Amino acid sequence: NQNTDSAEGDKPVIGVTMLSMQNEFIVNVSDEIDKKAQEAGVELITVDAERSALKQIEQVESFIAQGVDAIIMNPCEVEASSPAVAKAQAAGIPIINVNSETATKPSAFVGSDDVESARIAMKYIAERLGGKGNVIMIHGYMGQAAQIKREQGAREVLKNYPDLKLIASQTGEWDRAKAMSLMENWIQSYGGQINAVFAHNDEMGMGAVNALTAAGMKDKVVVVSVDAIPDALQAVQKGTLDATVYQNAQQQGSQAIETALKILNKQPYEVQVLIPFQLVTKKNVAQFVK
Amino acid sequence: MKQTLTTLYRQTGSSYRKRVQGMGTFGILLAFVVICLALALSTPRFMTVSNLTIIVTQVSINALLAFGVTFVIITGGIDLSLGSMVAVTGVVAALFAHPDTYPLIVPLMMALGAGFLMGGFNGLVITRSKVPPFIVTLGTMTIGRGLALILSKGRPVSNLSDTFNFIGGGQVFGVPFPIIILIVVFVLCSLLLRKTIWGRYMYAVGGNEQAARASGIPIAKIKMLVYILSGLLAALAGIVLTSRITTGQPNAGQGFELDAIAAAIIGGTSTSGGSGTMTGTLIGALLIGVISNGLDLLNVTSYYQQVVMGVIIIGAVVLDGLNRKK
Amino acid sequence: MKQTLTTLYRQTGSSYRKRVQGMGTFGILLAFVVICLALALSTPRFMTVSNLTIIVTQVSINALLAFGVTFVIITGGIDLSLGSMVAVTGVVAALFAHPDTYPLIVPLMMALGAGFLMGGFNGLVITRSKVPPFIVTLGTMTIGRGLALILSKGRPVSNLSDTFNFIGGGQVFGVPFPIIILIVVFVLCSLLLRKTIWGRYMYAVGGNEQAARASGIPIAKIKMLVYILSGLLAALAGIVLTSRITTGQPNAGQGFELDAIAAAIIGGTSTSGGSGTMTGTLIGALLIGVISNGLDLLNVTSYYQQVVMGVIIIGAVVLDGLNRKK
Amino acid sequence: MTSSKPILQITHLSKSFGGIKALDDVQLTLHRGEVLALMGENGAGKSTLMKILMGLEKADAGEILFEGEPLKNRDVKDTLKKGISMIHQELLVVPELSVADNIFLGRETTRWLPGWINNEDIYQKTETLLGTLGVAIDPRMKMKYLSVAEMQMVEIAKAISNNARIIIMDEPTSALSDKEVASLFRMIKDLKTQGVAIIYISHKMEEIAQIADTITVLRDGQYIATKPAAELDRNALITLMVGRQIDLLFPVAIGKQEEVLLSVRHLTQPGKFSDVSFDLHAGEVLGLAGLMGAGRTEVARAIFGLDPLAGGEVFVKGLPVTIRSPQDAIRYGIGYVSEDRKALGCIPGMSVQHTLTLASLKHYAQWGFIEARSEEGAAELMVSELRIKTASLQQGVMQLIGGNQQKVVIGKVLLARPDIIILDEPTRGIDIGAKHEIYKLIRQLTERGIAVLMISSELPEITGLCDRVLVLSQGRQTALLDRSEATQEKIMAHAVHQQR
Ligand SMILES: Nc1ncnc2c1ncn2[C@@H]1O[C@H](COP(=O)(O)OP(=O)(O)OP(=O)(O)O)[C@@H](O)[C@H]1O
Ligand SMILES: Nc1ncnc2c1ncn2[C@@H]1O[C@H](COP(=O)(O)OP(=O)(O)OP(=O)(O)O)[C@@H](O)[C@H]1O
Ligand SMILES: [Mg+2]
Ligand SMILES: [Mg+2]
Repeated sequence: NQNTDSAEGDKPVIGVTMLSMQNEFIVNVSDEIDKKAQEAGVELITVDAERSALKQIEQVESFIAQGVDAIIMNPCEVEASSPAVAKAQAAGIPIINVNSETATKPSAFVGSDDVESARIAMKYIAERLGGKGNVIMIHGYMGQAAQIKREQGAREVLKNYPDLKLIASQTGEWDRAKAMSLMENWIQSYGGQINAVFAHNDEMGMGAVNALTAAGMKDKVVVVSVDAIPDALQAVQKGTLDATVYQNAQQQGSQAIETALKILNKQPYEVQVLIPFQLVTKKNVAQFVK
Repeated sequence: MKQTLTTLYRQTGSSYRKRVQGMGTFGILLAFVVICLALALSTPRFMTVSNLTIIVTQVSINALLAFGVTFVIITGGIDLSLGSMVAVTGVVAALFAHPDTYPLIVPLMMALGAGFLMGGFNGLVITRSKVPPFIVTLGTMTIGRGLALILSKGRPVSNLSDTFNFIGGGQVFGVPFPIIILIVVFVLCSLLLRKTIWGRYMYAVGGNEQAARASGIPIAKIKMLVYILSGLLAALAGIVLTSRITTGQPNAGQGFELDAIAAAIIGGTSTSGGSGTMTGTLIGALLIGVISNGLDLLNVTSYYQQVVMGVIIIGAVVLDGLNRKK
Repeated sequence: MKQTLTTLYRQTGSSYRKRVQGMGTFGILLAFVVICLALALSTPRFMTVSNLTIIVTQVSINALLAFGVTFVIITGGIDLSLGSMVAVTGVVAALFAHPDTYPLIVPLMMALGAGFLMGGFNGLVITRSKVPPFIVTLGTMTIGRGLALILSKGRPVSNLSDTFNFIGGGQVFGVPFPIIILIVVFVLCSLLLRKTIWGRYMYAVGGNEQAARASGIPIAKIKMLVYILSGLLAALAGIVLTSRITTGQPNAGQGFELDAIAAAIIGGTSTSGGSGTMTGTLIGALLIGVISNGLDLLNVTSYYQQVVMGVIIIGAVVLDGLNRKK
Repeated sequence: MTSSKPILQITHLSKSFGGIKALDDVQLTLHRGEVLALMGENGAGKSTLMKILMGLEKADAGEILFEGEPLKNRDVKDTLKKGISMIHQELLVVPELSVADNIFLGRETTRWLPGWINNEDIYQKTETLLGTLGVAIDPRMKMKYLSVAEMQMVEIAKAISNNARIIIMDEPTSALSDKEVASLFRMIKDLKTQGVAIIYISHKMEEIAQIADTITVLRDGQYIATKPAAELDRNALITLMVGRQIDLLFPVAIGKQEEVLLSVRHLTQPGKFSDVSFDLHAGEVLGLAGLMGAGRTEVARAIFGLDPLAGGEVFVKGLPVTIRSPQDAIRYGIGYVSEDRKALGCIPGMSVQHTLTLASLKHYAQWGFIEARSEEGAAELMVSELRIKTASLQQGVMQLIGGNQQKVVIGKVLLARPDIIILDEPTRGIDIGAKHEIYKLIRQLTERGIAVLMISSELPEITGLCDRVLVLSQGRQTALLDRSEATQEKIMAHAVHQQR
């Protein structure tokens, strides 16, 4: 069925370009899109942009050339992925952004605001420390949209707590091993001064937890990260990770495909579907674990 | 006795010298054609004007870098800093390309200047010290990435003028502008390599540095030249990329160096230096582009795409090798 | 007749014994010591037992890969698939390392087996075809990444047994287990390279392949051997990494190949083959690790870290070169 | 001649490499139209002196006057421009470039745009140039497809095409056959009449006798003497070079034994040679003679398993064997010393000891582990047996000078304990003293019952040393001569036999 030509087949064809199929959260969104598309009898062409905005634009160009009926894009970058939106719109093909935004407004947006996730995480840290203490931040890959927005959110909150000091920050490149090494080195230089760690994603949060556990310091340091991947949820349940921020992959995936179908069927649809983040701590973790 | 020799001796048969020149790119061209045919038969969407145009546009950035690294590899060097140079020059161009600030020439010259400086730095360290090009350009790769982030303060530089964005996104008589840049640069690089003394000297330096030295060829100058060319072409790629994604991305271009080197080697440039052609490199870049496009068109699942991509690239070069042996 | 010959080949007492060997790594060792001293003077936290232990633990993965690629580079090859092999073998190990499923030996053997197969594939293609190692291993790099994603379905494989996690996280008499692995492997690799016929053959193959062939050395077997060794060491690195981060990550190990190659070259292994030592490579890996740790300790801003890192690496190798010239 | 002002005058020139004094207070005087032979053993410093003259190396002290003007602070390009060119001892060619490109490398003619090469002009000039030299090579052919002899002719053409006032020829004939040598000598005579001065370096005494006007001798980096060629006979010259008398050049043969160690029948490799058959007896030296390109090396390579055989049989000690690789050959007790020691003998970066033991490493190893004592012992034995002059066993093999390097390569083959040894041009480029030692060594080996197949382009060597001579011509076997009938004339007659 992969070879059915979009022009002649009566099934609608939707092109999907995802930020990175090496990221668990994105894979979950993509799986949900697949599942919902199958139920609705829609043909999907799913491609992986491998975190490159350029590649993403090229993929959208290719979708346009193939004459797909709609495009779902999980943008790599706010600005750099924008030309893809513009191109789709110029070609008269509806384009739905899922998970994150682009500067150029798409036909519809389904997702959450990354800045918000960091705000939630940092507020939790501030509360746990009573608004006073030393915080360390582990960044995602520098210059990427998610890193920039999560940093922005964290700094907004820090401004409200003058006694909460950011003593060090460094990139862990979204990677557990890198974050772990980074944390090990920080433990050497700051030792007991560290009160909390905010990591831009769970992978890095888990790396920090590993390093702190090995140094026997986990009890004294609060670690919070974003995404709520299964590993992180398990850690929250065990109490090693203090909190994570849940982003609803299922909702994002299913809403994206539903919005696309509504547009194709000329039904009314919401231009902005916001799916809220949720803080996951030991208290409420049970409802997220499957 | 000497006399008898001179009169009677004659040069023996010259059977082995049938190949005079220019057979080098034939094998990979064949592999390329085979792959194109296979794709054309598998999906009707492949052999359309619009799709082929898209492929060439997409290939242009990698091809520009591959041309630069072809010069470098011919002299026996390597340039791993290409990707970072793309990022730095792209950010520099973007910083000067906001609407209503400077005329178009300014961001272009600034980006090319940045590429010139980075390439010149590579060349200078390589010619002045005994440090292998691999390490020097690996160092520059890291330095460049840092510079791109410093210059952009870690954020994408957006809001670029329409004239600037035309470079990567515009069309002239229906032909995307990057394709025009690609063709012009290809012709210039080919001519430089094949028709000028500098091109000739590059082959000499990479083919036998001692022989080049004994012939009075300025080895250091030629090496400087190729790294600077590599820097300038990376700057051009950075400009096209930035204009195409309408943003200067400090994290752009990661891994571009490997793709570019792969294109050059697939196209027959030998890593040990002294041989290679721009035509080969262009075919190498097109080959990679066509495979990548074809796999998307055939809707091969992304994980399997990587497997198939790797297998086809190895297969194409094996085919090339078999063909050469005959 | 053999009798008369054996008299010719009889041993006599040793008279020549001048030590000219072992100067090769001196320069980079000096650079390494200088950097360590500079760091020790800049921050008191550097020269502590716990910090040095952490550095060596962190270095262990890169060092394991660098040992493997040192063998490969000595024979004149290159292995770009290291990072992908780390990912594949790590995922494979993780798949068999869930608690209460298989005994510890199973994930270990499966991972080493995967490394063996991938290295063997590299070796087979390289020895059977004319395709340059750069392209073959670049292809395997792509294929391996795809395989890791297919095997793990794109998701980290977590929930590993405590015995498995001991490999990367445990300690023996206060010494982290990765350090013990590092030391054992270093000693074995050194012995293999310096004391066995296979090590000698590797130098011969890389130094002059034609001469090695004429001396009756089985070139293809030696090349197979080095790529398989590289695969096995990558598997070991994959096991240590997976155990250290307690998950099998399909996207782990990206860019590891460049770090490993850098360590080998910084340590004096020549990219043109025929020279290099395991001690040099170890120092190269430690150098990179020390710089990275030092920059974190000094809390250098992340953008500048990259710039400083690049400058120091180039600088260290320049220093090495200056030292060698004298 | 001596009365005119010299075109070149070198005085008090010194040069050391690290601790080694390569040149110590050396002098040299050259006049217009003179052929000066620069003589000396391997490592005497001849090439170094010439490289300094070219500006490829810097002197530590001394002065060079070219037409009365001191040559200072210049690079190779300036030297070439001044009209001094050099044919280098080692072939310096760029394999991927064409013949014409190689000849005009660095001196390309341009047109239209700065740097734009005028290829037609270069090709045309090359064709004329090669024509006057009497070589038929396509100027457009890539250098890598040429035989070594052809490459050497191209290098000669390159030096001559510079309109040079002085041409340095550093062993220009090491890979040339007599035909090319003759045309080179004709060329030299032409150049002389045009007033060009030539510095000629060679280890071949016959050549020196033919063309040299004056002979300057160096020994161990020191200036020994300059004499008119006519005043020096062969023995006097050797005494100057070596510093002692060398008596009998070719040691006497003991005579072959009956046992046939190697016999080959109908060996064939299309395009290279066909139907080659011979027997090699224990204790004999069988010479393999022929012109350049006759296919001698190819026969040797095929027997040794370096190239595949298309047809024919090989028997070792009467048993049929199939040799697919050098490994097989070594196992059957065959050893091969290649004509190209750089390409096939030595491994750059390896020490003397490691090179010596490379082909026999398994003998010193247990479970793959090399026993250091036993390896070192073997290497030491070879160093003393073959009188290899080396600072230590750890000395790099590439740092050794000519004759000693060749001895190391022979030692490597010997340590694998072969019964049959194939020597391909074993004395190419090595000095008279070392040659003599290698001749003695060959005879020592045959006394031990080893069979030797020796390929040589130097006829005196073939007639002086061999028990029997097999002659190849264009890949076909044209004669098998006994020592008594093997005169130089007869061998040559068979070597050119069948030529169309
Ligand atoms: N680049 C170098 N580094 C160190 N030593 C050198 C170098 N070049 C030459 N030598 C040494 O200088 C001495 C003179 O060498 P040179 O090549 O000039 O001798 P030659 O007379 O040309 O010998 P041959 O007849 O073998 O060509 C030798 O001992 C040689 O090992
Ligand atoms: N690189 C090459 N490729 C193909 N054929 C070659 C090559 N070099 C030489 N030949 C051919 O192979 C044949 C034998 O060459 P070669 O000169 O080695 O013979 P030879 O008898 O061993 O001479 P010598 O030992 O004096 O060099 C000739 O016909 C020659 O033209
Ligand atoms: Mg010499
Ligand atoms: Mg020969």
